[in-house]
Amino acid sequence: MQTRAAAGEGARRYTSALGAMKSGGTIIGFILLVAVFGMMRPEVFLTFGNLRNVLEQVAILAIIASVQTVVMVVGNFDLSVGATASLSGAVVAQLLIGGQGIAVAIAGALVVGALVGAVNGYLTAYLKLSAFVATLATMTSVSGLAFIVTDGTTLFGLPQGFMSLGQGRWLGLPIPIFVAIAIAVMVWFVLRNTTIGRRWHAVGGNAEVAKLSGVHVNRVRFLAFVVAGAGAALAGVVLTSRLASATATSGDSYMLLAIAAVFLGMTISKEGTANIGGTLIGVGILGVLSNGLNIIGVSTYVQQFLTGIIIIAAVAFSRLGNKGVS
Amino acid sequence: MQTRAAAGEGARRYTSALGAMKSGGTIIGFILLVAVFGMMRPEVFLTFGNLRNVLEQVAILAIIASVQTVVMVVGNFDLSVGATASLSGAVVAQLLIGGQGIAVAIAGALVVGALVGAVNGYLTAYLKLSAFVATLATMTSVSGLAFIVTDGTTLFGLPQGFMSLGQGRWLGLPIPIFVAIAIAVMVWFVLRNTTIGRRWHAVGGNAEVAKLSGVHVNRVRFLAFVVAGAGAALAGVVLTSRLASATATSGDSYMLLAIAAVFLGMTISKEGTANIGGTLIGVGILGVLSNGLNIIGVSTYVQQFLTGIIIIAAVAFSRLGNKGVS
Amino acid sequence: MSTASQYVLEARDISKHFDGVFALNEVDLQIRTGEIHALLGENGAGKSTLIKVLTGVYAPDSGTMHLEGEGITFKGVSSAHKAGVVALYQELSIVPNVSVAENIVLGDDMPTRAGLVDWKELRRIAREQLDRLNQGQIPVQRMAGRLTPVQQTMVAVARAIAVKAKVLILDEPTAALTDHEIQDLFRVLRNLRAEGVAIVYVSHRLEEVFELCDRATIMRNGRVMTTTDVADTTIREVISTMVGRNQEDLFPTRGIPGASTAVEIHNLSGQRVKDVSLSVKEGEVLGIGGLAGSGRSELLRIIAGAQRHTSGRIVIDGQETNHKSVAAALSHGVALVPEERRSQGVVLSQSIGENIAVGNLTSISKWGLVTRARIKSLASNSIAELQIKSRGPHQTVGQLSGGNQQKVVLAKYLARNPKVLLLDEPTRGIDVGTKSEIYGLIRGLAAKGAAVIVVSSELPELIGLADRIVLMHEGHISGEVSAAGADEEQLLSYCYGRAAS
Amino acid sequence: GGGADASAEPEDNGAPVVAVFTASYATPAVKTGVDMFEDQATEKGWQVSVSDSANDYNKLNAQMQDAISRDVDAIVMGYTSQEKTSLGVSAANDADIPVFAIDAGIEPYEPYALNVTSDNTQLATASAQAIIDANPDGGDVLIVGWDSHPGIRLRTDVATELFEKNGFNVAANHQIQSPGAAQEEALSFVQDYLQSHPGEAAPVGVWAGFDAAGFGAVQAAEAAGAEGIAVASMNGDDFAIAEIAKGGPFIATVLQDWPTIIGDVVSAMDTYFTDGTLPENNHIEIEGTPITKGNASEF
Ligand SMILES: Nc1ncnc2c1ncn2[C@@H]1O[C@H](COP(=O)(O)OP(=O)(O)OP(=O)(O)O)[C@@H](O)[C@H]1O
Ligand SMILES: Nc1ncnc2c1ncn2[C@@H]1O[C@H](COP(=O)(O)OP(=O)(O)OP(=O)(O)O)[C@@H](O)[C@H]1O
Ligand SMILES: [Mg+2]
Ligand SMILES: [Mg+2]
Repeated sequence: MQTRAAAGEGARRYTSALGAMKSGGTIIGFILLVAVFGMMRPEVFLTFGNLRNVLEQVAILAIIASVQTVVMVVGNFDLSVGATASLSGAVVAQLLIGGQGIAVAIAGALVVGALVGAVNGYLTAYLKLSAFVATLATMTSVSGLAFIVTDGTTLFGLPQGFMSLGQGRWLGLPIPIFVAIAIAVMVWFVLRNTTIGRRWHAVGGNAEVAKLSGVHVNRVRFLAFVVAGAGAALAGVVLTSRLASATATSGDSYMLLAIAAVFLGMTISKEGTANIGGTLIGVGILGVLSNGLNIIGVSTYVQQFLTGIIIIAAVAFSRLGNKGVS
Repeated sequence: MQTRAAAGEGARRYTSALGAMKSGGTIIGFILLVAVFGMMRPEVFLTFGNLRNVLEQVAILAIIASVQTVVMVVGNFDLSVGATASLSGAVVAQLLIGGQGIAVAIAGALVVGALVGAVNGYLTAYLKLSAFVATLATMTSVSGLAFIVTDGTTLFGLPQGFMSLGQGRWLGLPIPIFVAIAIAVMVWFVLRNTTIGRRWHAVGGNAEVAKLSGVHVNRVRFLAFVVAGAGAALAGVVLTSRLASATATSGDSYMLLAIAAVFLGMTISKEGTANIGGTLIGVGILGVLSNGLNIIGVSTYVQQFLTGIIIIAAVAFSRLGNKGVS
Repeated sequence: MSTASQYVLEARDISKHFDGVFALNEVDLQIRTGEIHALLGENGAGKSTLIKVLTGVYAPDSGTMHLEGEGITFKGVSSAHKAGVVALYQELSIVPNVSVAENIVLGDDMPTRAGLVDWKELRRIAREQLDRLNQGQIPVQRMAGRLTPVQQTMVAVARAIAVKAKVLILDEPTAALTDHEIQDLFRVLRNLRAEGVAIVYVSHRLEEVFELCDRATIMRNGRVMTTTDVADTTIREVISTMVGRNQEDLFPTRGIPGASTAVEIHNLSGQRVKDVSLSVKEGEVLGIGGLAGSGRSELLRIIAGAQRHTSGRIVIDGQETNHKSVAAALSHGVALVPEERRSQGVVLSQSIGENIAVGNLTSISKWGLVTRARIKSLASNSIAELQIKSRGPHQTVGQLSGGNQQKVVLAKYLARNPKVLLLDEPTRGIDVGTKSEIYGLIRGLAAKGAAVIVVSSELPELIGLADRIVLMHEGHISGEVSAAGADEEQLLSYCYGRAAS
Repeated sequence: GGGADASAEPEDNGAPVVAVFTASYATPAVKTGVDMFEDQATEKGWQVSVSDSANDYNKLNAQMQDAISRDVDAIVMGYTSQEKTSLGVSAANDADIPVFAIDAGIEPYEPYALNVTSDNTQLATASAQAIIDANPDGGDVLIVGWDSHPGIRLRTDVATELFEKNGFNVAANHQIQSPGAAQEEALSFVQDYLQSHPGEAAPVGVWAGFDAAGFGAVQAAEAAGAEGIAVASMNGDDFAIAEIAKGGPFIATVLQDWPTIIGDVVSAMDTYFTDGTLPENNHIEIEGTPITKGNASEF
């Protein structure tokens, strides 16, 4: 009995070490990426200035990916986050140009984002539309609204005070980095330590069981979309402040990137579920990749080609060992 | 007893009629759409010439959406179809410009598409990467390749013989329509009446069950992606022929549209699964929507706004009655 | 008490139909405080549907409900919870990606402090509930998805008993449990009864019902046939009320195994299987017993090609087959009816016809083509042969009752006429009548020359059905006996890894 | 190709370090211009790096700040939008690094040391005039534009005004939604328009803000067999010139004079590197060359 138990323990330790390596494959991929770029151009890549630069570049993506994580924890995804960021950025600019105070303008933009989220939530949670169709459709409409709000032009000439949100610095670091950190920490905390956070997990894990255990599944799912909408709106506001201008499409490209970041991060958790730590690693991979390829001076088209290959490599790394199993 | 049985019968007829209406909601949405546009501009919208235009405009989307249906039947989706269409379109153009014969050039493009599909299939089926990450990454790489192949320019000056594929007519109708019909019928037939089709369905329904029933799940899934790649390549070739030119991005916008069409079509089947009939209705909705809004002369931005709203309305229609139930 | 009603929960004239077919037809049910009330009936009789109506999952088409004399309608599970009516639903398990503790307290009653989850209190509650079930060894912080299936079921039970219920409803809680856990569960249920909780209990294991319950309501075809004191009736009587006729012998007569060996296994090892050797003759039925986790399922999966082995040989019909996939095993005539029907056996969203066809594509296709007509005729045959209660081959499997889903799984594999048939818990959740039919089918197949291996956790089933029984313990074969006249205690001691004393 | 070494450290050999930023290298015209600049600058012995941010202006601004902190000698904005780069450009001003611009903004912009841009007014006037000249009796014209691009929006405004002044009616103004598929989108739009306005109601011309959209309109007109529709656009892309040479509905484009534009920027930078002086006038607009059937064969 004694020996058997010990062997069992040993086996367990062995498998969990292997498991950790496998599930940590994406993290290792990330570290490798940093190491390779660091080796190729140590004097540039591994400097404080460049680190700051990478963080600055990914801050807005990190905000959107964090709230996308919430939606993906409940088992859906939201294609409208990019368009919502664009619309909210346009709304805040238009309100400021119209003479509203900064607080009012920002609040207005966040409300618009939350409303878009509420529409997504209503369609998905209550009308049971597939999240893909629902959020793709709102994406289209919201993007149309952004064009209407901007009249297709670039809005600019915003008050200086507003710009400090996106352009100011604190402790030598750009403010958007702190905003991103704050949002990520908040999402992490809420997902982990609040009842709504735990219910988001439960609904994503098995909505049927959650419902039959007395969880208000629809309400819980609805709320996740509202959070995503409001978060995307905040990202849009920061972006507008940073660029000191707004267009109808400025946030659009974040949609696919945000989902990609969450998916990359999902390979980190053993259960393969969305988690904020993984998402940030995912954001990091995307950011380091574009920064690093730029720094080693790969031409744009080849860069794009390599980006796909490297992402696959980073993720496949975590799977190759698994291949035989399932 | 007699009366009760009769009542039961009545109830059955009633509910199944309601059921049909619900699951047919998207079809009804489509018919309503046609009816509304028809009423607004009967002298234009409901003419043979306009019908032909709509069909011509959606032909390429229909091809891509048909093969996307196959991937979605097995429970995945393929984000790279648009980029694959772009790349194959560029490849066929470059081969033709390089002096290859038409058949060789087309075959080359199809092989490129099938290869991209094989990469997707390998990553998803054998390495078990999430289809989203894998196909997003190949999309990025493939798009990079398309830029490399075109060197970022517009390729043109293709031989006249090649152009007949996209611009020629037969029985008064543009050839792409026939290509689309052929592909859709083929996909329909294969999905319905062949062993591989049944296996695609089984894998999509529950891969574990399929495996335990003796299905080679990996091989079956792999094949679905290869079909999607080759089909997207064919669409890219037709597109290049129709436009008499190729750029690195000409097919990109089809990706989201194709997935949207399949999702729209899924609301038609009772089980909520991808099906070719539904996909074609989905394609029809998207096509009629853009044509109809163009014809009644709605301005571009409002058009975009309305597109989202109408898609939601068309799908929500099939759900509203269901609301109370689950 | 303002009301004279002696019943805590009373349902009257409840009807519910799906797509025009009545699942419940003017059903009456009365539950007293402090009783354990059995709800019995064949597969598809309407038990689970009734439970879902009682707890607000389904709205009934007609009928009324009274709780402690007050008329009441539930608008969903949480309103039933609030009123004190709680259920453990059939085959519903856990949320895999949250902790055991959260699984036990998931709904509105999750404890909070300053708006945040009160983890300490949450864990305390969870531990308390698990201790009641003698499951204190389950770590409450672990992800529930990492527990064994038995533990998962116990967590689900803990969730049901954690709510301070007036009426506690359990739909086949013991289907996936072994005797050990069943006795722990019964103890808890008896204690609750003593505290005045009313308990509704569904099971196809009638011995259990007679051991535990006070009264029983028996349903057939969506109607209540009778409600009776358990003490006033017999198993035989209950069965005949359930199935509407007298039940002959549960087990068919044994046949005579053939001379040639159909399948041999030599020193097979793999995940949780250690050095197992056995052989089965044509026409023979071999039973395999053992405790949960003893490696029986893994052994069958290895033989069926669903799982790799690390060493050993598999010989079918005298030929070593080094098969590495289920497809290859099937081509050698080896078929496995898997253990978990919902995740391994059927595609719930597809029709009966599609489900049966996917296991038989080669035989119903020509040049890679299959027609709907052939699928339909294959399925119609199976429906007739196995008496699957359905509206025809086109009906979605998810709409069938649990037992009839199991018949669809069987049909899929039986249609291949396998030479070697492996069955993993084939009668889990199946009513007595159907059990008897399935035993008949198994014997019929053996009579035609097939070798059959049956894994079951019910020892009487092994004794009644098999020709020979081997017992497994921690991956090894710990004993072998001839089934006729085998003694349960002897088998049990082998299950615990002890040689028979 | 775009981008040798985006973050080259200033080296001691004294060669000026130039960082080029663009957000749209994937656009043919941009690629042509940026590559041309890179060639000429490298020839001068400057150390050039090109960064493309693929329309991510947030990233572009961060990259600019990074270049500034590495103290490059000059920054070149290639085809960017001046409203979206104020963060980076003003940081460059603060660091006394001059910002030269290629076609990066349609209005004079004080923070630039120099912006040499196409004369969008002239481009639009020349192409619209071609349609006006082809239709002395006036009529309906369609416009296919892309307002999100400030330059093209300006062209659209100019053309619209000119058409109206000459008695034409701008019957519809379609905005391109997916620039990557502009040709196909224009094709569908014009096809639908011709379907709903047959015969007498058909437009006499389609004016497109850039050649890809113009090409789509041409294909729609040809497919509909509609007679007498004149299409004009601008940029001078080679496929457009080839189409004009054929003598179909495509009657005119306007070739942007990249060699002059790039040449002006390079020589201003050369002057700055030699003696530190910046140009007096920081906003120069360069006219394009109208191309019609008559002169198409010369290009
Ligand atoms: N969602 C549904 N849609 C259609 N029919 C259903 C649905 N749920 C149950 N039914 C049908 O209602 C009848 C009763 O099923 P129910 O699940 O209540 O049986 P049961 O008595 O619990 O059987 P078992 O012992 O097998 O679990 C069956 O004929 C079943 O096919
Ligand atoms: N102690 C355990 N540790 C790990 N996995 C287990 C354990 N017990 C059961 N399992 C897994 O759960 C599955 C089903 O378990 P179930 O409760 O049906 O056990 P069983 O069939 O009695 O056991 P077995 O099939 O292992 O003899 C098995 O396939 C096995 O993989
Ligand atoms: Mg049941
Ligand atoms: Mg088992």
